[in-house]
Amino acid sequence: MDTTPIINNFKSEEYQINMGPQHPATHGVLRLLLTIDGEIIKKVEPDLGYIHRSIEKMCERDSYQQIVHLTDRMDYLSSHINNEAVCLTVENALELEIPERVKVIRTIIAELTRIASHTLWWGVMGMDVGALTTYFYGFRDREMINDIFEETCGARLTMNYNIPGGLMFDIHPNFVKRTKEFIAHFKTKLPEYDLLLSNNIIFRKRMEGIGILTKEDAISFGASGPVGRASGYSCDVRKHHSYSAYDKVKFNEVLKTEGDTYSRYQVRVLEMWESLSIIEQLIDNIPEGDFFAKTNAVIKLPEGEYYQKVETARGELGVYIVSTGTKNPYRMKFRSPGFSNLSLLNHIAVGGKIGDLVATMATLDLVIPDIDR
Amino acid sequence: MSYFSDIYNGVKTLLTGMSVTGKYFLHSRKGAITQQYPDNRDTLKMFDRFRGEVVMPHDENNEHRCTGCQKCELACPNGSIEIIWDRQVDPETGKKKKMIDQHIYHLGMCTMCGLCIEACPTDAIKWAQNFENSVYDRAYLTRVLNKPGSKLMPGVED
Amino acid sequence: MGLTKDYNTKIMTNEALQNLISLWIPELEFTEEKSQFLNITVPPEQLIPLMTQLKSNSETNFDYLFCLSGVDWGKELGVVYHLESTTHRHQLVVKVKTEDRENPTFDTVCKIWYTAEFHEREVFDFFGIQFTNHPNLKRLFMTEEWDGFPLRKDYVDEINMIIK
Amino acid sequence: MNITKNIHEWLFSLMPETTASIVEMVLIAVVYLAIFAVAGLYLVLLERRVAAWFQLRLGPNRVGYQGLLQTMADALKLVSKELTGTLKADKFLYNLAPYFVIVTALMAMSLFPFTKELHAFDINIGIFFLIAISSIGVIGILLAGWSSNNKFALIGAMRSGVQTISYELSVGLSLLTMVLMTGSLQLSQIVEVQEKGGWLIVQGHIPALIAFCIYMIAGTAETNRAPFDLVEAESELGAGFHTEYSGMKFAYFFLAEFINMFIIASIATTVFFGAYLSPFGITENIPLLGVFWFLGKTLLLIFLMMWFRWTFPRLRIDQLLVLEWKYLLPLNLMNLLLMALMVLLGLTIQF
Repeated sequence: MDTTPIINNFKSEEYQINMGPQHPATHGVLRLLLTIDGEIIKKVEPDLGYIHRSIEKMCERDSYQQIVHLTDRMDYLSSHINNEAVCLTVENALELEIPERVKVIRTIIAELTRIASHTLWWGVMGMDVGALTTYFYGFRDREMINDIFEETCGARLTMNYNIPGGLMFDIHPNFVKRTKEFIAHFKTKLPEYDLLLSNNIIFRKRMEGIGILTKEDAISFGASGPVGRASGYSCDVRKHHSYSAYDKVKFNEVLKTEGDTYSRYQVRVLEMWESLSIIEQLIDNIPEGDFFAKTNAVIKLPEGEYYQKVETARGELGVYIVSTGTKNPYRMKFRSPGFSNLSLLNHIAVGGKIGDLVATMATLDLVIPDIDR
Repeated sequence: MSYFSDIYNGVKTLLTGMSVTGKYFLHSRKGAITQQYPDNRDTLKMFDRFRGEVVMPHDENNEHRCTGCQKCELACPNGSIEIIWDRQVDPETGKKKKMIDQHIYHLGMCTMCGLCIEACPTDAIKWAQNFENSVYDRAYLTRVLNKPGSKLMPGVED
Repeated sequence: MGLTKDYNTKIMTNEALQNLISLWIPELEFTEEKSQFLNITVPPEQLIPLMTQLKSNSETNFDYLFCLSGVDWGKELGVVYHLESTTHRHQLVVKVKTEDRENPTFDTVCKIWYTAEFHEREVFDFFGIQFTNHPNLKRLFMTEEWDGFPLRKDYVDEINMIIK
Repeated sequence: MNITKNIHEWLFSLMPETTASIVEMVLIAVVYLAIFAVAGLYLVLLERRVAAWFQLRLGPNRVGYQGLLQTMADALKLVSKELTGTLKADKFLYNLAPYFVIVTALMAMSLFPFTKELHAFDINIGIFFLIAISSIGVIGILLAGWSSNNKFALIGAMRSGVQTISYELSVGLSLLTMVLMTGSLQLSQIVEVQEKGGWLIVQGHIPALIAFCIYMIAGTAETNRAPFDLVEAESELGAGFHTEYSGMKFAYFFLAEFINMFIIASIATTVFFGAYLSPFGITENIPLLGVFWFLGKTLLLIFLMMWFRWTFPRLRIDQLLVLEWKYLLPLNLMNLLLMALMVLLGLTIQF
């Protein structure tokens, strides 16, 4: 059942090809309708909705505690940060005073999530350009983080560790020890990432100078996260609209100016170093105290509109809640980073080859449930 | 001359890459990161907070702690918990009291969010670390958590 | 790397913004109640002039449309634009509403911000709001033959929707 | 070699001369086929295990001791699988393609000198024949991609055509560089030269080394393996030319890839590393050990190709051509001149 009408007005050399929904490079169920001339991409048209679950509609019937676990299923690679976004919105709306301990733990876990997401991305990135071994090296390091999560939160991916007001339970006694072990381990492995892939001549030739996104276009397309920062667009929400404990730590916003695929790659690898340094600054300084602030069993947000943005591993996640004072949100909207990042794919992939499209798409780091909410 | 220096540098980066994988190849004897799952069943222990499935612990007298307050049912986002209850006369006090008949848990609908366990005021339900949840028939995924003939542990109140 | 930046600088306060914008187009509704941003409600026909001005004026320079959401306010349908300036770092919310639920139509802003193209398709998909001059206005997530607009409050689907 | 001699005499005593020689040829062919089918299977297993070790995994280790029967089981599975195909495929070509690939792969096998005696087919244009045969395989790939009525497969096939035509040149020229030293295309002659004067890679030192590097790169490209696996390019084209093949027809492609890898490594062994000759002649007295040395060297080179595969990312199609036409070909031509000069001036190292 093809629902997309065939676009005519082809030139005689052009043909159309379906990349996805089952295709190794689309990482999920994204369908790209490519118009190709030989190997040259003429047009990329994404077709979405294969796993749309209408989370926004489901939110309208759920209580605020219940909404949090739905956000796990959006961008599953930064599920903790998604949870945090909803919780922060609710907490800001209720004007709750959040204990320092919660803020610090949230920040540490968010940064661990970011590293986990980036290591997975790094592995898959290598696989997309044909170096299959990177996948396993990336997963080796991610596995350690997942173990930390599992010990503390009980789940490896869809953690649901945040509740409006704080955390579901305190960190596990082993948390600090394991995190330090991970930092020590990862500091020896991260240079290998560069040796194996970043400096590799084939990889660099593949990545440099393709998929170029200028700063103006990046802003206009709403690119965020590493995609925006690789174009020289300072868009780190952690810096510009600081939340949790990010105002207490020192870290650099990684900025590149080339805007090509390789600089997007570099931004992510360098961001892992920054995340490590954030965790290092915080891990010894987790303040004592409560791990949650008391809330009512039934949370009712005061009437009004609330917006909160956070920086997920993919970019800026916005949560927009319209409340009418009841226990459910009247309208809930997630502004997902992947959605905006996907919208610029056509812009930067046209003129490249099929191989370029795959590399470009890999550096956009699309997670389809994030787009298909 | 940049032609030749390009070749030289290119080959050098390739060899560095090969040295990384080569190092792992040589250490492959001890370095496998994978687990041989069904074989290591005996030693494989999940973390104590691992969310496998919701269970209701019973003590040796076949008594549980569920008062039938239905807070878990309300907290569940997916409707995976259903509590069938009625009012029965408590033999000790002689008053009518809410008693659970069946605490039904649909594992197939559960998203392991943990809200029910947070919501439970009497710690009647908790996480089990069992992860081998696959069954041949979907009907097996619907479980009655309280054992037949079980009753409320004395002294547990809302 | 190595770029020292002064984060969290706001050049214009909400008040100054309000004064400036009300000079351009007089009949705008401003409110700061129940929201952390300055809200502007604009009549549909004034949307494009206002948005163009907001983007191009060097004092406002709202070049980043970070969220575009459709909202069903019960009686009215509307679109909420969240804007931010990447140079001045001030934020603004623009709302546009219509009471026509049968055939709600606004002008597209995707010539001003490219990102609006996808977001407007999403709004069309879920709220049935038409955007004139949109280059490719068709269903984004739902199938072409889907009946109704799911995020509207009066949408009913007895099979797929579980009401608690 | 007594057994072969006995069989030979027994056959000729049994039937007339022509029939006997035909029967003999068929027998040899069957033996070779059997050996290389099994060799192909075990190369698959080797690849999987080596890949696993590179990737911190264990690899298949369940079927048989350390997974030794794994590929046998896989082959059995593939045999029993349904053969599916696309509706509008060109049925004749679609069915022909896998045989094209596997037959050419097996044909090249007969030429290699495993020991001095164990040498099925020694013709005077040996290397020329090998190059010719190994480039026929691409026709099979082109047919497969063309006939299966799938755009992804077609892109893969076209890439394959471009790639093989380009890299054929480098393989040929780098082997030609070595032929300058031997003065013969016949494989037995080439080995003889090495028996007298040391392995060719030592004899020819610098140009031979360059030729070897170029040969390995081009050879990897010739077999369509990573980093030159644009034909399959699983992250771009799904599976490339064999997307629409299943069951045993797919297995033919799969097996042919590994046998081709063996062929490329065997040619390198024969031309650069003295085929069955032992290093410094340590086992010269036991000619049967030649098989061991031949296979040992070949496996080492195969391991090198696997190492490439599990380390490097894939090239893009235009970079593939740039590498060939802008780097390998000019270098190769220079190298050929250098070698010619060296041979002319007698600068080769002779033991």
